[in-house]
Amino acid sequence: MIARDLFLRLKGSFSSVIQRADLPSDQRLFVFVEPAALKNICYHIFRVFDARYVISIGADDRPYSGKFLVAHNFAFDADHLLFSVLAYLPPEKPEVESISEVVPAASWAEREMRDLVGIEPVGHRYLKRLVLPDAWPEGVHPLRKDMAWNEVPEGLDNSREFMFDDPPEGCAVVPFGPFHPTLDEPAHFRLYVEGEMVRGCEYRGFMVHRGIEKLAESVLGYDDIPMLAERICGICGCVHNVAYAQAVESAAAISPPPRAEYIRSIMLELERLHSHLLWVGLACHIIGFDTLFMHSFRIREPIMRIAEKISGNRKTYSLCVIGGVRWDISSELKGELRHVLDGLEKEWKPVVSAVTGDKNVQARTRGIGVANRQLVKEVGAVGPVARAAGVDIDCRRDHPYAAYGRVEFDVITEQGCDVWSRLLVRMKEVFQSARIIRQCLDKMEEGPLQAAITEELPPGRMGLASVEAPRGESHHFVITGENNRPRRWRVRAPTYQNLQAVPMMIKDQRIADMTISLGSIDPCFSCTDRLETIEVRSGTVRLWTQEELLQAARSKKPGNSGE
Amino acid sequence: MLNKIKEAIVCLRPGRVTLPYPAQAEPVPENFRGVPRWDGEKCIGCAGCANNCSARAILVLDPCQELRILQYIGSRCTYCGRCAEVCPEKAIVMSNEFEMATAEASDLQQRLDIFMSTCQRCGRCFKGAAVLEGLKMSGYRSDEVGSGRWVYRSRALLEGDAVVDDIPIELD
Amino acid sequence: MLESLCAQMFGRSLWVYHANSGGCNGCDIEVLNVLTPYYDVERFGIKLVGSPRHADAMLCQGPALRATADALRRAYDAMPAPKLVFAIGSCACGGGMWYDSYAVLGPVGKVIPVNFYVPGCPPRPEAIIYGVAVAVGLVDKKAAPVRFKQAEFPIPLYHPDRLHGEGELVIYESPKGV
Amino acid sequence: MANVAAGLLNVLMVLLVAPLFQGIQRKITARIQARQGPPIWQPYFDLLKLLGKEDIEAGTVPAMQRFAAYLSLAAVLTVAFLVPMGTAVPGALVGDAILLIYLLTLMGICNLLAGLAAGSAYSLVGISREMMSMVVLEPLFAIAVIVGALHAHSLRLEIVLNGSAYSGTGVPWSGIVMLGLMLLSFQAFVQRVPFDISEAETELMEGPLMEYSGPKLALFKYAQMAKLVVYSALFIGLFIPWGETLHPPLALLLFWLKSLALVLLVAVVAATHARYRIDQAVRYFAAMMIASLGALVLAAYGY
Repeated sequence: MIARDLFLRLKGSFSSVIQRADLPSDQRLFVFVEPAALKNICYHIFRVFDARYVISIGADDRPYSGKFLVAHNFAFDADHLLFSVLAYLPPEKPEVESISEVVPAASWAEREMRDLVGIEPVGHRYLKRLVLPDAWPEGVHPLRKDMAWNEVPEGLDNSREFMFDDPPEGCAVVPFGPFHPTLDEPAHFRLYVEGEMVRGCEYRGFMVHRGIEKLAESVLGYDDIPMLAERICGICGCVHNVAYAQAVESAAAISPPPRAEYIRSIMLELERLHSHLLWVGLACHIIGFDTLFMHSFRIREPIMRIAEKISGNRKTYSLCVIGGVRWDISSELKGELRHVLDGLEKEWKPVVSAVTGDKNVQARTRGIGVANRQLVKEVGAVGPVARAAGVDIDCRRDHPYAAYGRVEFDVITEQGCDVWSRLLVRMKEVFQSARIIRQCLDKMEEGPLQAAITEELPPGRMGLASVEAPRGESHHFVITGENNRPRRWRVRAPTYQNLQAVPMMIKDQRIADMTISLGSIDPCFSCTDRLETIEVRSGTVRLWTQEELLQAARSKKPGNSGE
Repeated sequence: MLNKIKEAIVCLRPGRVTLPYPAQAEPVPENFRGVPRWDGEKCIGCAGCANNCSARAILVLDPCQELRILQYIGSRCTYCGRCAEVCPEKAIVMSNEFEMATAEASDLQQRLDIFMSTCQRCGRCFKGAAVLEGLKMSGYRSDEVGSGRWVYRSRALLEGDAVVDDIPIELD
Repeated sequence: MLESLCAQMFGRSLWVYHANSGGCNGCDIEVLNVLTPYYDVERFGIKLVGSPRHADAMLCQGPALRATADALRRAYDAMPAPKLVFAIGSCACGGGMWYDSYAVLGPVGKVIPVNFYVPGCPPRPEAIIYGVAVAVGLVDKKAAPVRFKQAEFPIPLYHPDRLHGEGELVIYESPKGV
Repeated sequence: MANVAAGLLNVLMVLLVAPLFQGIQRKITARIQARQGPPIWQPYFDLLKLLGKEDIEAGTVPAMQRFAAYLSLAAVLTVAFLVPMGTAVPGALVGDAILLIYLLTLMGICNLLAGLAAGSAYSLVGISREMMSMVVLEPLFAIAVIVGALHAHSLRLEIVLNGSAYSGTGVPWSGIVMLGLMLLSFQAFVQRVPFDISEAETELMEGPLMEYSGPKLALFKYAQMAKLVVYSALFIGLFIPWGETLHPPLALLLFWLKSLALVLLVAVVAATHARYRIDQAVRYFAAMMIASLGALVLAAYGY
């Protein structure tokens, strides 16, 4: 009923501009509106209804409807609703009013849309290229349907240097990356430093683009894409694997059998366990505490082993196909898994109590990398970053999927907003994950692993799925298509939003804290950069000052759409 | 100070856990997905594995009606196990081999020359068990074995020329 | 004498630098894993170093992307000779799933010379150790190409020139009703 | 002559034993981390391998880089020549405590030179940190020596480095205070976690040494290893000199056992701590320095 209520409320204010609404279920709502009204409606949803911004998507829909499509996704966490506002844009002039003024978190997504699909966000305050390189010729947009996945446009000049902004006065520039011992993946930060203090930074990321979405839209089939999705990220791969499958399932109204759902939950939690232990280890490595790094990897090892026994690989489980899972958990493995969990809890408890009492670790993490509630709301940060700021969101509870609706667990929150709180959140979530797995093992019933799919999936349907990755919400948006593959598949990894908070987190802190602050969001550049572009550079992170944030939050109503 | 001592005790408790590998190897889990191995006798050359390979690591070359060459480019295989899963004859098994380190990438390749007896139609049909595994291409294929490339052709193209060189994707 | 001793020590004290040129992280954390208690490659003298100048071997993960190829080449050039390059994982060895995507140049071998390939997605820590063991000569490689023929074929192989020829040419018919 | 022989013996012993101590440290660290760890001879292998590698001179001032590399080892070895190591006190002929303090500072300056000559951004951040910690650390050690000298009423090395900190009349309060302070900051002198701030692998990629490769890196690494031994010897000389009067082989053995114990302590502390930030470290040292000034005042009044 929530979806219907919300739609009626929206209709009350905007009845004249709403063209159509789809309510495929109680947890999903798609509203098609006039493009001119988008900004106003988004403002209303974000500020008045207090929704959480998820992502904006641009799609080239010309071969099907003759138009471009733009979508802004929001989540109503308390009401278990994922909500998408869509508008069709004319093919000859794909322009849409930017919403980044009212929803700061949309800044990156709109710039990405401009680069890749060529939809111009009019009125965006910082229209520097985000994902495409400076060398990329104007007017070539790789995500348009008339570009092939392996096509390299003419006029590409690889030798051109990045166009960095000028550093502020009196600041030296310290490059950080692309290869740096604390960065597992390439990413490049230019830190503006005054002595030891960081005064700002410019981020040139998107170096891990491998063309994933484009491959999915043009080469692979529905059942191959889960394997591709899994390799978006080596740590939270299973999350993308499940999220993609669920997005397609929600679009095509397929419901996987219960046993498959339990197995999905179990594997997702196993992944969370290994990811959190890994993170604690890496965070300790960053602050020079190698012993704890070694021990959390030691404690993590049995989890990798049991995952290998279940799925055949330590990390890439290759778990899902559309409508179910590929691997079963036999009763022997169940027992073994329980045993592993017991051992894990027994070993992890003393570590947690030792670390929480450790003044030395606290000295390096308390009050560092602060992301408060307001910043979290403005940039749409998710996962432990949000929960460490006291924002009580968790997709497993808010948008139940797989078997999470059938198990009990606590959502861990902390109030400190700093690296220390994030450390605590992750350390405690380990126990919750173990708890979830135990319940799943108990409740799992016999049954088939895959739903029978008897006919091809209907094209043109839309599906949304949010899955709680160890780093936060992973959001997948799918439009089903012809030829056994989706028309458009958009992945928003949690780091995509969390990374936008980093410049604020490291501002006016010491260089030494930069690495742990960045590390504390558990950055996963390969997730964030999954897109389909060639080298991508010179995305500057817009530094939102506190005043600007406040101003944006309180700003008067945005310009009327009629103006 | 006390805390540090406590930590040291926590650290010392588990003792030494280092495994003796490579001097002595632990058994590999049964369903570990190692290198896929083709049973050349069983293979019927339907190329379902190639059609469902997300890394496009299995190339198909049809030099003539009676011969089909399957070339497995092991260096980019992602060991997802889909080929073994979709194979109608169960001619592919995910073996337990993982010690594949080598100085030559060509050591990782497997090649299968399959004798294709002809049926009334093209004799190269693969119909997956599930709808979503369906055919992306049928008939003759000529992937570029030399350069390791998988040549994508849409159905529309296949209906025109049977054998085509590298033709850029036509969007449909 | 000293020189030969120094050369001998190369295999017993391999300092590695890990460079992810655009992979998914999976191989990265398996590489980290081989440093940790269960696998502990430090017992072979292998140590992770932060600067390519200190390194003897580079562990490459991920395909060579257009965006990172330059950085990869620079890191390789910064290493003092003698140096080894290990391609770890399917992306580094063969380009992975995205080998022909326009964002990707291909396997790292296209940018820098690769000495050893360790396939896997990601390779198990044991497989990585095995790769190093092969490199330093502790064990022999097991991988070998496989070729299987169901029958000997007397049929002349198809050649594009003959496509429109006559005589012994095999006739190609376009499949109908696909 | 015997003095010179003893000094040469010291230098030889330091060169021989320093990598072994490093190896033991790595083994101990591995034990705490629940793993097998490298062979105890690993540091020798490392040094030999580095000697056989290509030497890339990529810094801004190659000549200075070369100079810094040689100087760093030379400075450490000179100190080793002067410090008693279970044998007859060698340095009496050539220098006194003031020279010692200078030489110790020179060891730090080598690192600064090395970073400056390399000239990369990380090296520069590294040396700025090194300088900050030197500013507070060097005086600390100097005060420890001066406290001893005040007690002993002499600057002669063989007297200062023979438990002079306790040589006053009555309970040597200042000596005990200095012992505590030096124990608490010993990690910093030998540049181990939690005070390896200027080299912080995960932040600065080994800071000043980032641009060095091959033989030059070997020299720096060797100097670092030797530094640990030399500082242990200094510490033992100042604060735990007992047993020097034993029969020479026994005294020698006792000395190396004592330094081994110190090395083990360093390894354990390094393994159980996280790295401090430079400002935290400087604040910590500043507190130490104030306390040490108190000790100095005490010593001046003969306590």
